[in-house]
Amino acid sequence: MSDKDTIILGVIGADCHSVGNKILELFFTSEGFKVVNLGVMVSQQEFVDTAIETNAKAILVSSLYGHGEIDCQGLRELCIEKGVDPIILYAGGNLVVGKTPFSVVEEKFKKMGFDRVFPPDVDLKQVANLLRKDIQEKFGQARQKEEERSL
Amino acid sequence: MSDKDTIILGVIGADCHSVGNKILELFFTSEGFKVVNLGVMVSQQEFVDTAIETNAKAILVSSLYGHGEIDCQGLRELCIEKGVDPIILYAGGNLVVGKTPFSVVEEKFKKMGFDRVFPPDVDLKQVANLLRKDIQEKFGQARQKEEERSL
Amino acid sequence: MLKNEKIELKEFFELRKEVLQTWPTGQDVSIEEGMKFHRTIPEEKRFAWVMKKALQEGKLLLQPRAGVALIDDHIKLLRYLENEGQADLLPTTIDAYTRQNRYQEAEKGIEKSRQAGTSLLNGFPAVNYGVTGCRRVVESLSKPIQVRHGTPDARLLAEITLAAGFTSFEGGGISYNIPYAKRVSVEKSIRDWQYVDRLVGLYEENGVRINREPFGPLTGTLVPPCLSIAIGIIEGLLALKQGVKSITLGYGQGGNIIQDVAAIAAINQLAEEYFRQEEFDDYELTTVFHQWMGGFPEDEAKAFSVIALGAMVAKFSGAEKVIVKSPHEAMGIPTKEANAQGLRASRQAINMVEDQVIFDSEDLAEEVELIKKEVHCLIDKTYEMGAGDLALGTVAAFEAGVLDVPFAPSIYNHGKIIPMRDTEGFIRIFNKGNLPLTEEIMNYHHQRLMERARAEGRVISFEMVTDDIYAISKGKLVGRPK
Amino acid sequence: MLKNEKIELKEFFELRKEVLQTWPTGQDVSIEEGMKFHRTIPEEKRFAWVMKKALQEGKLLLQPRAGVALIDDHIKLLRYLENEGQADLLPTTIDAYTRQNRYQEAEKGIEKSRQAGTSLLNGFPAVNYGVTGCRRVVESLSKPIQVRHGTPDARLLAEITLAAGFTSFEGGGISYNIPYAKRVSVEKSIRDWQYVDRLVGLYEENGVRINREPFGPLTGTLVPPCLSIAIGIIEGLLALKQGVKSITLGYGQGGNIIQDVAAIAAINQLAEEYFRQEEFDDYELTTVFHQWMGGFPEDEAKAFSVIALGAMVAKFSGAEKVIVKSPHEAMGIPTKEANAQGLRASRQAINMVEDQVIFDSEDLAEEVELIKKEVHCLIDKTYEMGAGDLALGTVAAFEAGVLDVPFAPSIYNHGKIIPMRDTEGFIRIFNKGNLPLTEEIMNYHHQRLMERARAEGRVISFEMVTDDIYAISKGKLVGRPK
Ligand code: B12
Ligand code: B12
Repeated sequence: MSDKDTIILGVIGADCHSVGNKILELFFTSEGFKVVNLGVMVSQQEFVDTAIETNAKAILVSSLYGHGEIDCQGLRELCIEKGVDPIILYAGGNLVVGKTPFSVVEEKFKKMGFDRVFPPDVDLKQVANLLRKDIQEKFGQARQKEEERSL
Repeated sequence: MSDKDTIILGVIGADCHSVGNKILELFFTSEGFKVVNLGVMVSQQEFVDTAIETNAKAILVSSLYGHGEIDCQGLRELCIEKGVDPIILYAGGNLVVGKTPFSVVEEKFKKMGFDRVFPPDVDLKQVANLLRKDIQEKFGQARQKEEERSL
Repeated sequence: MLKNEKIELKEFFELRKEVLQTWPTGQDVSIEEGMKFHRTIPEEKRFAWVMKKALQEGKLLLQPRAGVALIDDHIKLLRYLENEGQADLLPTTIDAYTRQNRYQEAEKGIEKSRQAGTSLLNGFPAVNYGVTGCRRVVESLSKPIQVRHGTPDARLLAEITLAAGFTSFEGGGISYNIPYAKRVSVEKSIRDWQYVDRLVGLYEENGVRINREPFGPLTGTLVPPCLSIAIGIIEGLLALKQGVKSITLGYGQGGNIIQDVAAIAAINQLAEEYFRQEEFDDYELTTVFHQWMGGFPEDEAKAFSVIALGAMVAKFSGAEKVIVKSPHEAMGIPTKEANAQGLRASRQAINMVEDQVIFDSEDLAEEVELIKKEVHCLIDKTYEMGAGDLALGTVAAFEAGVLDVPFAPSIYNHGKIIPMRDTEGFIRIFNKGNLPLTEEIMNYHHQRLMERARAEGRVISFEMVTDDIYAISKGKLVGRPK
Repeated sequence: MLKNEKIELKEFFELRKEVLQTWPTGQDVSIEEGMKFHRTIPEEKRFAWVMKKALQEGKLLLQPRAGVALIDDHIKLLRYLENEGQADLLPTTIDAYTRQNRYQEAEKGIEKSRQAGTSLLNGFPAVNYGVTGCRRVVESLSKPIQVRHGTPDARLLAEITLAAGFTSFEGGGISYNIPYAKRVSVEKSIRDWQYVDRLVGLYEENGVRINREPFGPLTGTLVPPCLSIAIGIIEGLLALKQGVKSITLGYGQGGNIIQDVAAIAAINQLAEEYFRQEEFDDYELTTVFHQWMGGFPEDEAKAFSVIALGAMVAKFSGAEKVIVKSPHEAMGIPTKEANAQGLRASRQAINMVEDQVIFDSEDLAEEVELIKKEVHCLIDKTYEMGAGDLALGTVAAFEAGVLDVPFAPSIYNHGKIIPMRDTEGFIRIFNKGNLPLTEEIMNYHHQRLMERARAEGRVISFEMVTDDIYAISKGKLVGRPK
């Protein structure tokens, strides 16, 4: 594979939790992705603009502080509006206010248009594998062509 | 009041928990009862025999170790059979196996013929007051006569 | 007559015939078959081996208490504790009828439990299930498993459970009588435990090592360390005499951290001293720390803190094993979930402190020396009273109140000593009854108790003891006046 | 220009006009009316008074965090914590939109919460509710109540909540910027916090004492004690300059018991030293210990142990206040029940150790000295960089990386230093970035870290840091390789 897949990381809204974000950057870089990390307090606009600029395959949104539900609404719509669809959208962290059964959280965020949703204690290795699989599935055609060219 | 009311204490069955029993003896003595303490591992027979001997007004059965449900069955019937009814029967401690809503425990033991049932963290002061009240109600007649005599 | 001597095999087998007749399942016990089975047990499932490994590696192993009436439920329970609870060692706690050899009532308990679909017994009635039933338990699990009970006469229980493949057996002639029984003489229970130890010795002589664990906490209530330790060492010596080689001495958390850490240090030093003095030298000695054995707070959040602190102190003490409580403790036999919660909370606390070196302070050395002096007084006098024979000495010592366990139910125990906490929460002795403690020692205890009395502005009284008994369950260590 | 000088009243009132215009509720704020109200507040409901009393009596007070979107629910929540939780001190935690002065979004959050019938905000939007709403909160409770937030520009929040009758205000120009914001310059946040402190000074000059509490834990993640302490003392000095008199310096539990106890001792000694050096002498200094501020275990049983150990160490440290976590910490804002559980577990742990004297060991003195040396390096250099002016010095220090908070989100922070645990769990510094620590100090840190590397058979690497960050939530203190 000649090019690494670009993915975007960031903590959405007014959220300042920076520790997990730094770890995610380290991790996905070590997993072979090209990571564009927007850090904390990232607006939907910033996510989408960066996706356009970098031709990213996925946006991994973090929300830890509880306002995820409010902050993430409309992100998928904005992606569609700006023409970066079908981009992969993942969400992870403490996505809602208060201890909530994960299935409830998952449903909420899937309804909002996220492809996958993860709890804070998710095994990151597994996420990387899913991400590779999802990229393969959604962008496989394009990918294959690229790979053929590079042969 | 010339005579102190006699009450019987004991831990029923094969139960060896002696600490609470020692405290109950100290407490009810200090509250002005004449306490006959049978200690631990007391059989139903022993309780009833002692009630006959001492002309006791109440039996306070403790059970801590979980077999209370098995050990206490039939005590009221034995009292009736041996003619010590209407004697007051109280039960207290960790009366059944496992953490159980107290209301469930209470119902079980009331069905068995106990007048009152207490959880382990009961305020003993309150028990003493209830006991005085119950004695007054059940044995009031007799009591009043005694008191008149002593005037 | 009672004597601290190894029981002759001939005598042992005569006794054995009677023992096996006390309940039908006794007929199925074969020591040979048992040994054969033991030889197939892998090392990691053998209690003695795992304890020794913990000692060598400086590890603290976690063990819960657990036992229910029905065999399948019991296996499910232990599996849960093994998996969800990550217990290192498993128990089988025996019900209270079996402990009193009331197998008929245990049978009734099994019946009623079957009908109710839930356990109405407070433990597993191993005798009623016999070797076959117990073997099923052993074979269903992958961690070492111990019989935990409280049985003055545990001969049949030992025969059955050891033949079934249990690799450790708790108890002793003092520690499973005085706190657990009312009318069993010390002479009788020591004799019956000599039998148990001789049985373990027999397995040992045939290459099967069974771990033995005297019950350290006694009544679990304000037990001064010297008493618990003296009794543990005496039971250890009696067991060694019968051929036991793997011994775990126990201690129940008292609540003052320094005293608790000092107690485990003192156990190790004193046991080595007395064991070697009697010329034993090929034993394996380990220690077990029991989380708070007195009344617990009813509130689960508070109970968790009692558990966490107990686990932490166990680790500081350097013990090889900790017996874990559950957040249901004050209320009743824990569900398997609550039991596993106790294990997980303990594990977390232990792991958070295991790399930390907190104790080498002077306070500790002082307290260790005090405990050692006290234990010397108690054990040396016990030897003296038996004219050198520890079994006889022990009987005489209880008779004279030279050994005396506070708050115990046994009529063979004086119950004269009055322990209470000093102002830092150390358990001290106010009234020594007939304990042979020196004036110097008692002066020290009284001085520390006077400090408390002054601090609380009240005279030393029995009320302090009552307050202390309730203290932890009411969220304090020292029972101060309101 | 920024300067560490008391803001002139004229300048203050000019600034104030602007501040009050930033949101409609600003119009209702009257400092006079606020002072009048404060004078009616009884002593036991005044933060400064209660903290001082705790100091005098050697008591440790418990305070939870709590805040929800709707005012009636917020009152219900705090009442529950006061009653069921037996909190000594109450909080009002502010939501994250308000912290960023995004009052419009907070308004939306209130709306949506009303619709949902549950709080969709992570705190109480005090600005949106204005003085009247906040006053209702204050009047509904009987314990002292503090504003806890994380707001770089908290001027309007302070105006409103202080006038409403809150008696304590958390934060500072560094500690509420660097860990909480991304693009706010240190110069701006210090200036805005000088305003807050000047406001508190104004109340003080009029006989109303407001307690101020710099936020000690910073990012809550492997923060070396010297950094947290240096920043706390700098914020304390900046506050004193504006007329603040009641100061509570904070520290977040690091995990090693000795280091944690030493840190609180060092705070007290160092603060006295620097405060007096700047010729302040009529302040009231107290300390607050935060239970573990990093990632928690998800399992509630394990979380309870983290809470219990934190509470215990808080007590050992001699702090006057402990901020309490809940068993829900890893999962989300706690329910009121979970929050009260955290309080009750903490209370139990504290009460069980409060009479015990554990620390006077040498390790402690050594660690206190080390921390003091480090803090001297940091603060003295900061003074130097500001040519004696601490406000200017602080800005320059962050610019140069002389002050540097690990894992912080702010672009005004270097983020170069690499902390990690040594083999006993002390937080040490592997890469000092531009911290002005002496070679001697760094040699010591490296030596301790080498011990760990050897013990783990691996070279010192960033992996260790990641392992350490996850450690507590995975049930360990030191992040060892598997
Ligand atoms: C100390 C203790 C022991 C000691 C007892 C020493 C002794 N000889 O006394 C030892 C270690 C020996 C022991 C053994 C066992 N114990 Co135990 N023990 C405890 C413990 C920790 C404290 C008991 C205590 O002394 N409390 C302090 C006193 C002051 O309180 P109290 O006993 O509750 O008594 C007060 C009240 O209950 C009330 N009260 C009692 N009776 C009555 C009666 C009336 C009428 C009234 C009004 C009030 C009242 O007033 C008393 C004074 O305040 C409790 C758990 C707990 N409470 O934390 C378990 C507990 C009682 N034990 C229990 C069990 C099961 C056992 C064993 C069977 C072993 C096992 N399977 O784990 C054996 C019993 C063997 C036997 N034959 O009885 C269970 C009972 C379970 C249940 N009911 O579901 C408990 C609840 C622990 C648990 N959660 O598993 N135990
Ligand atoms: C440290 C901390 C802080 C520090 C943060 C410092 C900093 N700048 O980073 C401070 C003290 C400043 C802080 C502040 C606040 N915090 Co905070 N904080 C925490 C805490 C204790 C640990 C977070 C952490 O660093 N964990 C370690 C890292 C490695 O884990 P992580 O952040 O969870 O990230 C991992 C996973 O979530 C996952 N992940 C994250 N994103 C994504 C995305 C994808 C796609 C995937 C696959 C995975 C993934 O992978 C990451 C790496 O392993 C948590 C509780 C906890 N977890 O124990 C609360 C917590 C996150 N905070 C919380 C809150 C509410 C706040 C505040 C609003 C204050 C308040 N009301 O209490 C403010 C926020 C202000 C703001 N503007 O954001 C709440 C959120 C509540 C909720 N969701 O219901 C929590 C859960 C605590 C609680 N139970 O109340 N906090």
